[in-house]
Amino acid sequence: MEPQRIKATLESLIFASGEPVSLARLAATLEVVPRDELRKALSELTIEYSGAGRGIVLEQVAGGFQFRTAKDHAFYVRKLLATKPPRLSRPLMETVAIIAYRQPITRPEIEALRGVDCAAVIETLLERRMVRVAGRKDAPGRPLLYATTPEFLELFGLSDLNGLPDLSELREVEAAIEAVGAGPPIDEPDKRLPAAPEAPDLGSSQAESSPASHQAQSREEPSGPSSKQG
Amino acid sequence: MEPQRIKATLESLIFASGEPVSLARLAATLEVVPRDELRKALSELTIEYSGAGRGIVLEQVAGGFQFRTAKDHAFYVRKLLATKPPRLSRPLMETVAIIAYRQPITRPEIEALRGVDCAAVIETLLERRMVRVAGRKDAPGRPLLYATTPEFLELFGLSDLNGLPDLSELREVEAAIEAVGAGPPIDEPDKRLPAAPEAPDLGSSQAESSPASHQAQSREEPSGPSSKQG
Amino acid sequence: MSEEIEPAVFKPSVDGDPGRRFRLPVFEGPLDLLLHLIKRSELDVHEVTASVITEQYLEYLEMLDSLNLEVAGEYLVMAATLLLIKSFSLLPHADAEGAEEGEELKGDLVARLLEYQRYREAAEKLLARSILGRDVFGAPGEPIEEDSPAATYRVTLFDLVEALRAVLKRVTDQTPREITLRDIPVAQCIPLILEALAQGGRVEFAALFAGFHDRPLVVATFLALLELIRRGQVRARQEGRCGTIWLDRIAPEPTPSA
Repeated sequence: MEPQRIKATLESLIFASGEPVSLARLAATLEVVPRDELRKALSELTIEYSGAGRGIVLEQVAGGFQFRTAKDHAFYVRKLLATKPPRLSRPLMETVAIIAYRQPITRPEIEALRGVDCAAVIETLLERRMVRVAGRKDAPGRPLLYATTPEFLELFGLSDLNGLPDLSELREVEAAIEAVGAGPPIDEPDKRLPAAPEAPDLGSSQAESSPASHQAQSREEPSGPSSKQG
Repeated sequence: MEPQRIKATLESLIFASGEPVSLARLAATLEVVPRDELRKALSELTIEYSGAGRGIVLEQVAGGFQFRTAKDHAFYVRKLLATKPPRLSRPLMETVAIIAYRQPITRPEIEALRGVDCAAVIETLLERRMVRVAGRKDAPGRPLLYATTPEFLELFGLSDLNGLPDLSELREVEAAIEAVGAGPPIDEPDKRLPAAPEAPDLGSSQAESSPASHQAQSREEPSGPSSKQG
Repeated sequence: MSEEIEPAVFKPSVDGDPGRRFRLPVFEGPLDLLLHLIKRSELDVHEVTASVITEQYLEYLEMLDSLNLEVAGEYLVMAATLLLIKSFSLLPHADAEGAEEGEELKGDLVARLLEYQRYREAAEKLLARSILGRDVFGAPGEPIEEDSPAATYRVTLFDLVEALRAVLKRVTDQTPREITLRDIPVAQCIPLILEALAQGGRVEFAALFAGFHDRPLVVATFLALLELIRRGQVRARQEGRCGTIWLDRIAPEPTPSA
C-alpha cells in the first residue's frame, strides 16, 4: 500500500472508531502494512492535524490514537452540544448495556464480550455517573466490579433494574455458550474467564441484581486508566 | 472572528456533533459570525476534505453537515469495527422507497402499490428508525401515516428528500394513466412526488438548502412519536 | 450490489423427481412475479396480458399448489384479473362495452406494474448509494466534557437493548461453534464412523444409520460424517442420481517423516 493511502486509511479508521485505537489494532486491521510504515504515517497525520487553523487534533492517549476537538474551541463545542443532547456513542452504549445486564461485572469480563480495550469507555461512564464501582471481585488481582447507578435508571426512564427489557437472545446466547463450554462468558463469567477462577455469586438474571445495591455511589475507587498499549 | 478561526471552529463543531449539524444550529452556536461567512467557510472545508488521499470527507446529509469516512476505506473500517453492514432486503428497500417518495402514506396504500402485505416490513423499518409515524390520515379508520426519518436520509447519504433519485418513468406512468382515464390505485400521487417543479435547486451551493423545504425531515424537530419502544 | 434486487430464478422444476431439491423462487407478490415473467419473455410491460404471461403465471400458481404450498390470496386475485381480461379479449368485436371494460382493466394493471417497477428501480438506485455502515461511516462524536449530568443524553431503552444485541451477536458470530446435540458430542461419533468403515471397507450410507432410533444420535452421526468428508478422511460416492450412496475411507497419506 502506498504511503498516501496508508495515511488516508488510518485517518478513516481512527475517525470511525471513536474510541482510542491502539497501534496493535490498527496493525491487525491493516495486516499488509509493516508497523514501521504505520508509525510513520501516524506521525505524519499527527503533524498535519496539529496545524494552527485546525479544529481537530490527533492525540495519543492511554488506549491509542484518537481524534479530538482542539481545546481552543471547547466553549463553542459545549454550546453546540448543549443545544441538543447527543446520542450515546456506540462504545458507550454497548458497554453500559453489558454492565446493566450483567452487573456487577469486571473490566476483563466486559472486554471479553466487546473484544476491545474498554478502560477509557468505563472511565467515561464513571465520569458521566452512569456506572459506579461496586466493590472488588474475590479473584486474583481483585479486579473492580462495575454496576449501574440511579442516574442510569433515570436516564433510561427505569424505576429499577427489573424494568430492563427481557432479552430472549440473552438466554439463547447463554445456552449456546453453555453448550460449547467455551468462549466469552455470559453467565457466571467467573467460571470460564481466564482471569478469574472464582468470584462472588452473580445473579444469573439481570432482574435479580438488587436495586438496593445502587444506593451507594462508591466513587472512591476510580479505576486506573490502565495504560495498556498494544 | 477571522476566516481561519471560523473554519477551525466549524471543523470542531461538526466533528464533536457526530450526527449531521444544520447550518441553523451552527449559526446559533457561532452567533457572532454572519451566515455568509459560515457558508463560505463550510464550502472551503468541504473542498479541503475532498482532496485525494483523505480518509474523511465532509458531506451534506439529512439537512446538515457531517464528517464521514471516505468510501474507499469501507473494507478496513468494517474490519476494525467488526460490524455487519445494515441488512437491506428487497422487501425492505421497496417499502422504504415507496414511503420516501409518497410520504406521508398509509399501510393500505403501500400494500396497494406493492401488492402484498407489508405489516412486518413496516415494523422493521420503524424499529430501525428509517421510518416514523407521522400522524393519522383523515379517512375512515384513521389509518396511521408513515414518513421517513432523518436517519433514513443519513443511511442513504441524502441531504434531503429532494435528493432522492429521480423516478425515471414518471411520464410514462402518467401517460398510461391518462390514456386509460382511470386513476392509479392511490389518490393523486403526482402531487406528492418529489420530482415536483417547485423543488429548490440544490446543486449550486451546499450551504444554501433552505431549512423550510425539509420541515418534515429537519433534525431540529424531534421526530414524532418515536415509534415503538422495546 | 443489485443481487438482492434481482428477481429470483424461476425454474419450475417439478419434473417427476421427488427426491431432488430445488430452489423455490421467491416473489414479492403478484406484481413482482408478473414483472419477472414479462422480463423473462422479453416483453414490454404493456404486453402483460399476452397469453404467454397469463399461462406462465397460472403455471406458477399450479406449481405452488402441487407442492402443497399455500397460495396467498393476492396471487389468486391477480389470476382472476388476468383471466377476466383474457375473457374480454375473446368477446366478439361487436361487444364494444365489454372490450372497453377489458381495456380499462388492462390499463389499470399496466399502470400498477409501471408504478411498482418505478419504486423498484428507485430502491435499486438507493441501494447503489454510499450507505452508512456499509460504504461510509460516521464518528460517534465527542462526549460532553466535564461532569454533565447523565440525563443530558438522548437515549431510549431500545438503543440499550440494540447495543447489547449487537455485542451478543458479535460474540456468537466469533465463537467457534462445536455442535453438540443433547449429550452426544459430534467428536465422539467420528471414531465410531472410522471404525465402521475400517471393518467393511465400503459401507452404504444408509447402513451407517441402521438401528439408530434416536434422532440426536442420527444427526450427530451425520454431522460427524460431514466433518470427515470435509477433512478428506472419508469419501462419499453416489450411483447416479438418487442412487445408493457409498462411503469409503481414504487412506491417510504417508507422512514424509515416517
